[in-house]
Amino acid sequence: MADRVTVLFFAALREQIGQESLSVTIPASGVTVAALRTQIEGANPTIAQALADQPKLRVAVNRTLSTFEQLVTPGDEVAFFPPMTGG
Amino acid sequence: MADRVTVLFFAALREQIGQESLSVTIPASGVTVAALRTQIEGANPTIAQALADQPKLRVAVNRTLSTFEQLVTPGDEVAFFPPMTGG
Amino acid sequence: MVVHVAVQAAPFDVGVEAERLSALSPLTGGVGLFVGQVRGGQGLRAMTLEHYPGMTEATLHALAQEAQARFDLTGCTVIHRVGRLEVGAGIVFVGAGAAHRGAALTATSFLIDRLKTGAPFWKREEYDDGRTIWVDARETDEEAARAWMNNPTA
Amino acid sequence: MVVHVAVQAAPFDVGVEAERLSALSPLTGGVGLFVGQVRGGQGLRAMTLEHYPGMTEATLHALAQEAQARFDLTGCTVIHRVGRLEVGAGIVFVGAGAAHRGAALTATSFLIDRLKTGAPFWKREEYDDGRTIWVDARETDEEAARAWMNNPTA
Repeated sequence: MADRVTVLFFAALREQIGQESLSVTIPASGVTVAALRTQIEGANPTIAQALADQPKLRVAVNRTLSTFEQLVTPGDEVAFFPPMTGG
Repeated sequence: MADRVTVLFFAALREQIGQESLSVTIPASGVTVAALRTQIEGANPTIAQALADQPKLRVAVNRTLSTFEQLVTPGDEVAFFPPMTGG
Repeated sequence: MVVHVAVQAAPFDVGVEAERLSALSPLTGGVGLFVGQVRGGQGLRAMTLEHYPGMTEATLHALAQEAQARFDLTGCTVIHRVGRLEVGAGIVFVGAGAAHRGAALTATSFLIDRLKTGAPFWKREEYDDGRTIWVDARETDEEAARAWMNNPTA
Repeated sequence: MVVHVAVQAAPFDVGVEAERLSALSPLTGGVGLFVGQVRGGQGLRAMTLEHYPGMTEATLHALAQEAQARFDLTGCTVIHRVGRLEVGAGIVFVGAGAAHRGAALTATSFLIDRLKTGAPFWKREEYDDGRTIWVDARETDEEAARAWMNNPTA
Protein backbone atom coordinates (compact mmCIF):
# COMPACT_ATOMS: atom_id res chain seq x y z
CA MET A 1 0.00 0.00 0.00
CA ALA A 2 2.99 2.29 0.28
CA ASP A 3 3.11 5.09 -2.32
CA ARG A 4 -0.45 4.45 -3.47
CA VAL A 5 -3.53 6.69 -3.67
CA THR A 6 -7.14 5.62 -3.96
CA VAL A 7 -9.02 7.20 -6.88
CA LEU A 8 -12.82 7.26 -6.81
CA PHE A 9 -15.39 8.07 -9.53
CA PHE A 10 -19.00 9.11 -8.95
CA ALA A 11 -22.27 9.46 -10.85
CA ALA A 12 -22.05 9.62 -14.69
CA LEU A 13 -18.28 9.18 -14.49
CA ARG A 14 -18.54 6.01 -12.43
CA GLU A 15 -21.20 4.66 -14.80
CA GLN A 16 -19.20 5.46 -17.96
CA ILE A 17 -15.92 4.09 -16.58
CA GLY A 18 -17.63 1.00 -15.23
CA GLN A 19 -15.72 0.98 -11.95
CA GLU A 20 -15.88 3.07 -8.85
CA SER A 21 -12.32 2.98 -7.59
CA LEU A 22 -8.68 2.49 -8.62
CA SER A 23 -5.48 2.10 -6.64
CA VAL A 24 -2.66 4.07 -8.28
CA THR A 25 1.07 4.17 -7.49
CA ILE A 26 2.61 7.64 -7.32
CA PRO A 27 6.05 8.97 -6.32
CA ALA A 28 6.53 9.22 -2.57
CA SER A 29 7.10 12.97 -3.02
CA GLY A 30 3.59 13.36 -4.42
CA VAL A 31 2.09 14.66 -7.66
CA THR A 32 -0.48 17.30 -8.54
CA VAL A 33 -4.08 16.28 -9.22
CA ALA A 34 -3.48 17.30 -12.85
CA ALA A 35 -0.48 14.93 -13.12
CA LEU A 36 -2.44 12.13 -11.46
CA ARG A 37 -5.21 12.68 -14.00
CA THR A 38 -2.75 12.48 -16.90
CA GLN A 39 -1.30 9.30 -15.42
CA ILE A 40 -4.64 7.46 -15.12
CA GLU A 41 -5.79 8.72 -18.52
CA GLY A 42 -2.63 7.33 -20.11
CA ALA A 43 -3.23 3.94 -18.54
CA ASN A 44 -6.89 3.63 -19.53
CA PRO A 45 -8.60 5.08 -22.65
CA THR A 46 -12.08 4.59 -21.15
CA ILE A 47 -11.15 6.79 -18.21
CA ALA A 48 -9.56 9.32 -20.57
CA GLN A 49 -12.77 9.52 -22.59
CA ALA A 50 -15.02 9.76 -19.52
CA LEU A 51 -12.97 12.57 -17.98
CA ALA A 52 -12.82 14.40 -21.34
CA ASP A 53 -16.63 14.14 -21.55
CA GLN A 54 -16.95 16.23 -18.36
CA PRO A 55 -16.31 19.87 -19.24
CA LYS A 56 -16.87 20.85 -15.60
CA LEU A 57 -14.97 18.02 -13.92
CA ARG A 58 -14.70 18.42 -10.14
CA VAL A 59 -12.11 16.87 -7.82
CA ALA A 60 -11.94 16.27 -4.07
CA VAL A 61 -8.76 15.35 -2.21
CA ASN A 62 -9.37 13.63 1.12
CA ARG A 63 -13.07 14.55 0.88
CA THR A 64 -12.47 18.28 0.44
CA LEU A 65 -13.16 20.03 -2.88
CA SER A 66 -9.79 20.87 -4.42
CA THR A 67 -8.11 22.36 -7.46
CA PHE A 68 -6.14 20.46 -10.09
CA GLU A 69 -2.97 22.14 -8.74
CA GLN A 70 -3.43 20.50 -5.32
CA LEU A 71 -0.59 18.16 -4.29
CA VAL A 72 -1.55 14.51 -3.76
CA THR A 73 0.68 12.31 -1.60
CA PRO A 74 0.62 8.58 -0.90
CA GLY A 75 -2.33 7.52 1.26
CA ASP A 76 -4.62 10.26 -0.07
CA GLU A 77 -8.11 9.65 -1.43
CA VAL A 78 -8.82 11.48 -4.69
CA ALA A 79 -12.36 11.60 -6.14
CA PHE A 80 -13.39 12.80 -9.60
CA PHE A 81 -17.03 13.68 -10.29
CA PRO A 82 -19.38 15.88 -12.34
CA PRO A 83 -20.88 19.06 -10.81
CA MET A 84 -22.99 18.20 -7.77
CA THR A 85 -26.79 18.18 -8.08
CA GLY A 86 -28.24 17.68 -4.62
CA GLY A 87 -31.35 19.05 -2.96
CA MET B 1 -81.44 50.13 13.38
CA ALA B 2 -82.04 52.63 10.60
CA ASP B 3 -79.34 55.31 10.29
CA ARG B 4 -77.04 53.55 12.74
CA VAL B 5 -73.50 52.25 12.44
CA THR B 6 -71.76 49.74 14.67
CA VAL B 7 -68.44 50.93 16.09
CA LEU B 8 -65.95 48.33 17.39
CA PHE B 9 -62.76 48.72 19.45
CA PHE B 10 -59.94 46.18 19.69
CA ALA B 11 -56.89 45.41 21.81
CA ALA B 12 -55.52 48.24 24.02
CA LEU B 13 -58.34 50.51 22.83
CA ARG B 14 -61.04 48.05 23.85
CA GLU B 15 -59.36 47.55 27.20
CA GLN B 16 -58.96 51.27 27.91
CA ILE B 17 -62.49 52.13 26.80
CA GLY B 18 -63.94 49.22 28.71
CA GLN B 19 -66.38 48.25 26.01
CA GLU B 20 -66.02 46.55 22.66
CA SER B 21 -68.87 48.05 20.66
CA LEU B 22 -71.16 51.04 20.31
CA SER B 23 -74.19 51.72 18.17
CA VAL B 24 -74.12 55.29 16.81
CA THR B 25 -76.76 57.26 14.89
CA ILE B 26 -75.48 59.12 11.81
CA PRO B 27 -77.17 61.08 9.01
CA ALA B 28 -78.69 58.89 6.30
CA SER B 29 -76.37 60.59 3.79
CA GLY B 30 -73.35 59.34 5.69
CA VAL B 31 -70.32 60.92 7.37
CA THR B 32 -66.58 60.53 7.05
CA VAL B 33 -64.70 58.32 9.48
CA ALA B 34 -63.08 61.51 10.82
CA ALA B 35 -66.50 63.04 11.52
CA LEU B 36 -67.72 59.85 13.14
CA ARG B 37 -64.62 59.88 15.38
CA THR B 38 -65.29 63.47 16.43
CA GLN B 39 -68.92 62.56 17.17
CA ILE B 40 -68.08 59.61 19.47
CA GLU B 41 -65.24 61.52 21.13
CA GLY B 42 -67.64 64.36 21.94
CA ALA B 43 -70.11 61.96 23.53
CA ASN B 44 -67.58 60.10 25.69
CA PRO B 45 -64.37 61.51 27.25
CA THR B 46 -62.99 58.01 27.93
CA ILE B 47 -63.20 57.20 24.23
CA ALA B 48 -61.67 60.60 23.37
CA GLN B 49 -58.72 59.90 25.67
CA ALA B 50 -58.22 56.33 24.42
CA LEU B 51 -58.24 57.40 20.75
CA ALA B 52 -55.90 60.31 21.54
CA ASP B 53 -53.51 57.85 23.23
CA GLN B 54 -53.07 56.00 19.92
CA PRO B 55 -50.72 58.03 17.71
CA LYS B 56 -51.03 55.41 14.96
CA LEU B 57 -54.77 54.73 15.16
CA ARG B 58 -56.05 52.41 12.44
CA VAL B 59 -59.62 52.13 11.11
CA ALA B 60 -61.48 49.50 9.13
CA VAL B 61 -64.84 50.08 7.44
CA ASN B 62 -66.79 46.92 6.77
CA ARG B 63 -63.71 44.85 7.63
CA THR B 64 -61.43 46.57 5.12
CA LEU B 65 -58.60 48.88 6.22
CA SER B 66 -59.68 52.43 5.39
CA THR B 67 -58.64 56.05 5.64
CA PHE B 68 -60.23 58.66 7.86
CA GLU B 69 -61.65 60.33 4.72
CA GLN B 70 -63.69 57.19 3.88
CA LEU B 71 -67.49 57.75 3.83
CA VAL B 72 -69.49 55.74 6.36
CA THR B 73 -73.19 55.14 5.70
CA PRO B 74 -75.91 53.59 7.88
CA GLY B 75 -75.50 49.87 8.34
CA ASP B 76 -71.71 49.99 8.10
CA GLU B 77 -69.36 48.42 10.65
CA VAL B 78 -66.49 50.69 11.70
CA ALA B 79 -63.61 49.37 13.79
CA PHE B 80 -60.86 51.39 15.50
CA PHE B 81 -57.67 49.68 16.64
CA PRO B 82 -53.93 50.10 17.25
CA PRO B 83 -51.38 48.92 14.65
CA MET B 84 -51.72 45.18 14.12
CA THR B 85 -49.15 42.85 15.70
CA GLY B 86 -49.81 39.36 14.40
CA GLY B 87 -47.51 36.50 13.54
CA MET C 1 -53.67 26.59 -6.62
CA VAL C 2 -55.20 25.48 -3.34
CA VAL C 3 -55.40 27.96 -0.48
CA HIS C 4 -55.88 26.78 3.09
CA VAL C 5 -56.57 29.41 5.73
CA ALA C 6 -57.56 28.94 9.36
CA VAL C 7 -57.91 31.04 12.51
CA GLN C 8 -58.12 28.76 15.51
CA ALA C 9 -57.45 28.37 19.23
CA ALA C 10 -56.13 24.82 18.77
CA PRO C 11 -52.49 24.03 17.99
CA PHE C 12 -51.56 23.35 14.38
CA ASP C 13 -49.71 20.22 13.29
CA VAL C 14 -46.70 21.20 11.17
CA GLY C 15 -46.30 17.65 9.85
CA VAL C 16 -49.91 17.51 8.64
CA GLU C 17 -49.70 20.97 7.08
CA ALA C 18 -46.38 20.23 5.35
CA GLU C 19 -47.80 17.00 3.95
CA ARG C 20 -50.89 18.83 2.69
CA LEU C 21 -48.67 21.22 0.69
CA SER C 22 -46.34 18.46 -0.53
CA ALA C 23 -49.24 16.35 -1.78
CA LEU C 24 -51.15 19.10 -3.62
CA SER C 25 -49.51 18.52 -6.98
CA PRO C 26 -46.96 16.15 -8.56
CA LEU C 27 -45.49 19.34 -10.07
CA THR C 28 -44.43 20.62 -6.64
CA GLY C 29 -40.64 20.55 -6.28
CA GLY C 30 -40.27 22.66 -3.14
CA VAL C 31 -42.27 23.61 -0.07
CA GLY C 32 -41.30 26.55 2.13
CA LEU C 33 -42.63 26.69 5.68
CA PHE C 34 -42.42 29.09 8.60
CA VAL C 35 -43.52 28.66 12.20
CA GLY C 36 -43.73 31.65 14.53
CA GLN C 37 -43.78 30.80 18.23
CA VAL C 38 -43.93 32.60 21.59
CA ARG C 39 -40.34 33.65 22.34
CA GLY C 40 -39.45 33.61 26.02
CA GLY C 41 -37.03 35.72 27.99
CA GLN C 42 -37.20 38.77 30.29
CA GLY C 43 -39.81 37.08 32.43
CA LEU C 44 -42.37 36.59 29.68
CA ARG C 45 -44.85 33.88 30.62
CA ALA C 46 -47.47 33.91 27.86
CA MET C 47 -49.19 35.96 25.18
CA THR C 48 -52.85 36.42 24.42
CA LEU C 49 -53.72 36.84 20.75
CA GLU C 50 -56.84 38.91 20.08
CA HIS C 51 -58.31 39.27 16.59
CA TYR C 52 -61.20 40.78 14.63
CA PRO C 53 -63.41 37.81 13.69
CA GLY C 54 -64.58 37.99 10.11
CA MET C 55 -62.02 40.56 9.04
CA THR C 56 -59.17 38.23 10.01
CA GLU C 57 -60.25 35.36 7.77
CA ALA C 58 -60.99 37.72 4.86
CA THR C 59 -57.57 39.38 5.22
CA LEU C 60 -55.70 36.07 5.33
CA HIS C 61 -57.57 34.80 2.26
CA ALA C 62 -56.76 38.01 0.38
CA LEU C 63 -53.10 37.68 1.38
CA ALA C 64 -53.00 34.08 0.13
CA GLN C 65 -54.59 35.17 -3.16
CA GLU C 66 -51.99 37.91 -3.50
CA ALA C 67 -49.22 35.34 -2.96
CA GLN C 68 -50.76 33.25 -5.74
CA ALA C 69 -50.82 36.25 -8.06
CA ARG C 70 -47.18 37.16 -7.37
CA PHE C 71 -45.56 33.74 -7.25
CA ASP C 72 -46.13 30.63 -9.28
CA LEU C 73 -47.48 28.48 -6.44
CA THR C 74 -49.08 25.04 -6.36
CA GLY C 75 -50.67 25.98 -3.04
CA CYS C 76 -50.29 27.97 0.15
CA THR C 77 -51.43 27.80 3.75
CA VAL C 78 -51.88 30.37 6.52
CA ILE C 79 -52.92 29.28 10.02
CA HIS C 80 -53.03 31.70 12.93
CA ARG C 81 -53.87 30.85 16.49
CA VAL C 82 -55.83 33.07 18.89
CA GLY C 83 -56.23 33.04 22.66
CA ARG C 84 -53.64 32.53 25.39
CA LEU C 85 -50.35 30.88 24.30
CA GLU C 86 -47.44 30.02 26.61
CA VAL C 87 -43.73 30.38 25.83
CA GLY C 88 -42.73 27.94 23.10
CA ALA C 89 -46.25 27.55 21.71
CA GLY C 90 -46.81 27.96 17.97
CA ILE C 91 -48.60 31.19 17.02
CA VAL C 92 -48.59 31.13 13.23
CA PHE C 93 -47.86 28.72 10.41
CA VAL C 94 -47.38 29.80 6.79
CA GLY C 95 -46.30 27.63 3.90
CA ALA C 96 -46.11 27.67 0.11
CA GLY C 97 -45.50 25.00 -2.51
CA ALA C 98 -44.08 25.67 -5.98
CA ALA C 99 -42.26 23.95 -8.82
CA HIS C 100 -39.00 25.58 -7.74
CA ARG C 101 -37.53 26.50 -4.37
CA GLY C 102 -37.13 30.21 -5.10
CA ALA C 103 -40.86 30.84 -5.46
CA ALA C 104 -41.71 28.64 -2.46
CA LEU C 105 -39.27 30.38 -0.12
CA THR C 106 -39.96 33.91 -1.34
CA ALA C 107 -43.72 33.35 -1.01
CA THR C 108 -43.19 32.07 2.54
CA SER C 109 -41.32 35.27 3.47
CA PHE C 110 -43.98 37.37 1.74
CA LEU C 111 -46.81 35.71 3.66
CA ILE C 112 -45.26 36.15 7.10
CA ASP C 113 -43.94 39.68 6.43
CA ARG C 114 -47.32 40.90 5.23
CA LEU C 115 -49.32 39.06 7.87
CA LYS C 116 -47.35 40.62 10.75
CA THR C 117 -48.71 44.13 10.27
CA GLY C 118 -51.51 43.56 7.75
CA ALA C 119 -53.92 41.18 9.48
CA PRO C 120 -56.04 42.20 12.48
CA PHE C 121 -54.26 40.42 15.32
CA TRP C 122 -52.99 42.00 18.51
CA LYS C 123 -50.68 40.53 21.14
CA ARG C 124 -50.85 41.15 24.87
CA GLU C 125 -47.82 39.92 26.79
CA GLU C 126 -48.08 38.52 30.29
CA TYR C 127 -45.03 38.55 32.59
CA ASP C 128 -44.07 36.53 35.65
CA ASP C 129 -44.46 39.64 37.84
CA GLY C 130 -48.07 40.07 36.74
CA ARG C 131 -47.59 42.93 34.28
CA THR C 132 -49.49 42.76 31.00
CA ILE C 133 -48.30 44.79 28.00
CA TRP C 134 -49.87 45.27 24.58
CA VAL C 135 -47.11 44.71 22.03
CA ASP C 136 -46.22 47.72 19.88
CA ALA C 137 -45.81 47.20 16.14
CA ARG C 138 -42.09 47.07 15.37
CA GLU C 139 -40.88 49.61 12.83
CA THR C 140 -38.80 46.89 11.15
CA ASP C 141 -41.96 44.82 10.66
CA GLU C 142 -43.75 47.75 9.06
CA GLU C 143 -40.78 48.35 6.79
CA ALA C 144 -40.73 44.70 5.70
CA ALA C 145 -44.42 44.88 4.76
CA ARG C 146 -43.95 48.17 2.91
CA ALA C 147 -41.03 46.74 0.94
CA TRP C 148 -43.36 44.07 -0.51
CA MET C 149 -46.10 46.60 -1.22
CA ASN C 150 -43.67 48.95 -2.98
CA ASN C 151 -42.28 46.13 -5.12
CA PRO C 152 -45.21 44.44 -6.86
CA THR C 153 -43.00 42.41 -9.19
CA ALA C 154 -40.90 40.54 -6.61
CA MET D 1 -26.67 26.17 18.72
CA VAL D 2 -27.61 22.58 18.00
CA VAL D 3 -26.85 21.15 14.58
CA HIS D 4 -28.63 18.03 13.36
CA VAL D 5 -27.37 16.45 10.13
CA ALA D 6 -28.37 13.15 8.55
CA VAL D 7 -27.88 11.31 5.27
CA GLN D 8 -30.35 8.47 5.04
CA ALA D 9 -32.41 6.25 2.76
CA ALA D 10 -35.47 6.47 5.02
CA PRO D 11 -38.08 9.24 4.71
CA PHE D 12 -37.82 12.18 7.10
CA ASP D 13 -40.72 13.31 9.28
CA VAL D 14 -41.25 17.06 8.84
CA GLY D 15 -43.40 17.27 11.96
CA VAL D 16 -40.72 15.66 14.13
CA GLU D 17 -37.96 17.83 12.63
CA ALA D 18 -39.98 21.03 13.02
CA GLU D 19 -40.72 20.17 16.63
CA ARG D 20 -37.03 19.46 17.28
CA LEU D 21 -36.15 22.98 16.07
CA SER D 22 -39.05 24.64 17.90
CA ALA D 23 -38.12 22.98 21.18
CA LEU D 24 -34.37 23.74 21.12
CA SER D 25 -34.61 26.99 23.04
CA PRO D 26 -37.28 29.13 24.72
CA LEU D 27 -35.55 32.04 22.93
CA THR D 28 -36.64 30.73 19.52
CA GLY D 29 -39.26 33.00 17.96
CA GLY D 30 -39.25 31.65 14.41
CA VAL D 31 -38.42 28.45 12.57
CA GLY D 32 -37.87 28.39 8.81
CA LEU D 33 -38.21 25.08 6.97
CA PHE D 34 -37.79 23.87 3.41
CA VAL D 35 -38.69 20.51 1.88
CA GLY D 36 -37.41 19.57 -1.57
CA GLN D 37 -39.27 16.75 -3.27
CA VAL D 38 -39.19 14.82 -6.56
CA ARG D 39 -41.08 16.98 -9.07
CA GLY D 40 -43.03 14.99 -11.66
CA GLY D 41 -43.90 15.85 -15.25
CA GLN D 42 -42.58 14.97 -18.73
CA GLY D 43 -42.77 11.27 -17.94
CA LEU D 44 -40.46 11.35 -14.93
CA ARG D 45 -41.00 8.29 -12.74
CA ALA D 46 -38.28 8.47 -10.09
CA MET D 47 -34.82 9.72 -9.22
CA THR D 48 -31.86 7.93 -7.72
CA LEU D 49 -29.68 10.00 -5.41
CA GLU D 50 -26.04 8.95 -5.30
CA HIS D 51 -23.56 10.45 -2.83
CA TYR D 52 -19.98 10.30 -1.59
CA PRO D 53 -20.19 8.64 1.84
CA GLY D 54 -18.03 10.40 4.39
CA MET D 55 -17.57 13.55 2.35
CA THR D 56 -21.33 14.15 2.31
CA GLU D 57 -21.74 14.19 6.07
CA ALA D 58 -18.63 16.35 6.55
CA THR D 59 -19.86 18.83 3.93
CA LEU D 60 -23.32 19.12 5.47
CA HIS D 61 -21.85 19.64 8.94
CA ALA D 62 -19.55 22.36 7.59
CA LEU D 63 -22.51 24.02 5.88
CA ALA D 64 -24.52 23.97 9.10
CA GLN D 65 -21.58 25.48 10.99
CA GLU D 66 -21.29 28.19 8.36
CA ALA D 67 -25.01 28.98 8.78
CA GLN D 68 -24.40 29.31 12.52
CA ALA D 69 -21.49 31.70 11.92
CA ARG D 70 -23.50 33.89 9.53
CA PHE D 71 -26.88 33.98 11.23
CA ASP D 72 -27.86 34.13 14.86
CA LEU D 73 -29.46 30.68 15.06
CA THR D 74 -30.76 28.63 17.97
CA GLY D 75 -30.31 25.52 15.82
CA CYS D 76 -30.38 24.12 12.32
CA THR D 77 -31.07 20.82 10.61
CA VAL D 78 -30.06 19.31 7.27
CA ILE D 79 -31.38 15.90 6.22
CA HIS D 80 -30.75 14.49 2.76
CA ARG D 81 -32.07 11.20 1.45
CA VAL D 82 -30.18 8.86 -0.88
CA GLY D 83 -31.30 5.96 -3.06
CA ARG D 84 -34.33 5.67 -5.35
CA LEU D 85 -37.15 8.17 -4.73
CA GLU D 86 -40.45 8.30 -6.63
CA VAL D 87 -42.35 11.41 -7.76
CA GLY D 88 -43.63 13.30 -4.73
CA ALA D 89 -41.12 11.81 -2.30
CA GLY D 90 -39.12 14.12 -0.05
CA ILE D 91 -35.44 14.47 -1.04
CA VAL D 92 -34.13 17.08 1.35
CA PHE D 93 -35.19 18.87 4.53
CA VAL D 94 -33.46 21.98 5.86
CA GLY D 95 -34.56 24.12 8.77
CA ALA D 96 -33.29 26.86 11.05
CA GLY D 97 -34.52 28.36 14.31
CA ALA D 98 -33.72 31.89 15.50
CA ALA D 99 -35.01 34.60 17.79
CA HIS D 100 -36.44 36.46 14.80
CA ARG D 101 -37.99 35.36 11.52
CA GLY D 102 -35.51 37.16 9.27
CA ALA D 103 -32.53 35.09 10.41
CA ALA D 104 -34.54 31.85 10.38
CA LEU D 105 -35.81 32.33 6.82
CA THR D 106 -32.56 33.67 5.40
CA ALA D 107 -30.62 30.78 6.94
CA THR D 108 -33.11 28.33 5.42
CA SER D 109 -32.51 29.81 1.94
CA PHE D 110 -28.75 29.80 2.54
CA LEU D 111 -28.72 26.13 3.52
CA ILE D 112 -30.69 24.90 0.50
CA ASP D 113 -28.94 27.21 -1.99
CA ARG D 114 -25.49 26.11 -0.88
CA LEU D 115 -26.39 22.44 -0.51
CA LYS D 116 -27.66 22.21 -4.11
CA THR D 117 -24.25 22.58 -5.73
CA GLY D 118 -21.90 22.29 -2.75
CA ALA D 119 -22.57 18.84 -1.29
CA PRO D 120 -21.59 15.62 -3.10
CA PHE D 121 -24.96 14.37 -4.30
CA TRP D 122 -25.88 13.44 -7.86
CA LYS D 123 -29.32 12.78 -9.31
CA ARG D 124 -30.14 10.24 -12.00
CA GLU D 125 -33.63 10.61 -13.46
CA GLU D 126 -35.68 7.63 -14.58
CA TYR D 127 -38.46 8.08 -17.15
CA ASP D 128 -41.55 6.05 -18.01
CA ASP D 129 -40.00 5.13 -21.39
CA GLY D 130 -36.98 3.59 -19.68
CA ARG D 131 -34.49 6.41 -20.30
CA THR D 132 -32.17 7.36 -17.45
CA ILE D 133 -30.50 10.78 -17.40
CA TRP D 134 -27.91 12.23 -15.03
CA VAL D 135 -29.16 15.68 -14.06
CA ASP D 136 -26.93 18.58 -15.11
CA ALA D 137 -26.20 21.29 -12.56
CA ARG D 138 -28.42 24.29 -13.34
CA GLU D 139 -26.58 27.53 -13.98
CA THR D 140 -29.14 29.36 -11.78
CA ASP D 141 -28.30 27.01 -8.90
CA GLU D 142 -24.59 27.71 -9.27
CA GLU D 143 -25.30 31.45 -9.36
CA ALA D 144 -27.38 31.23 -6.17
CA ALA D 145 -24.54 29.45 -4.37
CA ARG D 146 -21.96 31.94 -5.65
CA ALA D 147 -24.09 34.86 -4.50
CA TRP D 148 -23.86 33.60 -0.90
CA MET D 149 -20.12 32.91 -1.20
CA ASN D 150 -19.47 36.41 -2.60
CA ASN D 151 -21.47 38.04 0.18
CA PRO D 152 -20.09 36.80 3.50
CA THR D 153 -22.02 39.33 5.56
CA ALA D 154 -25.58 38.48 4.49
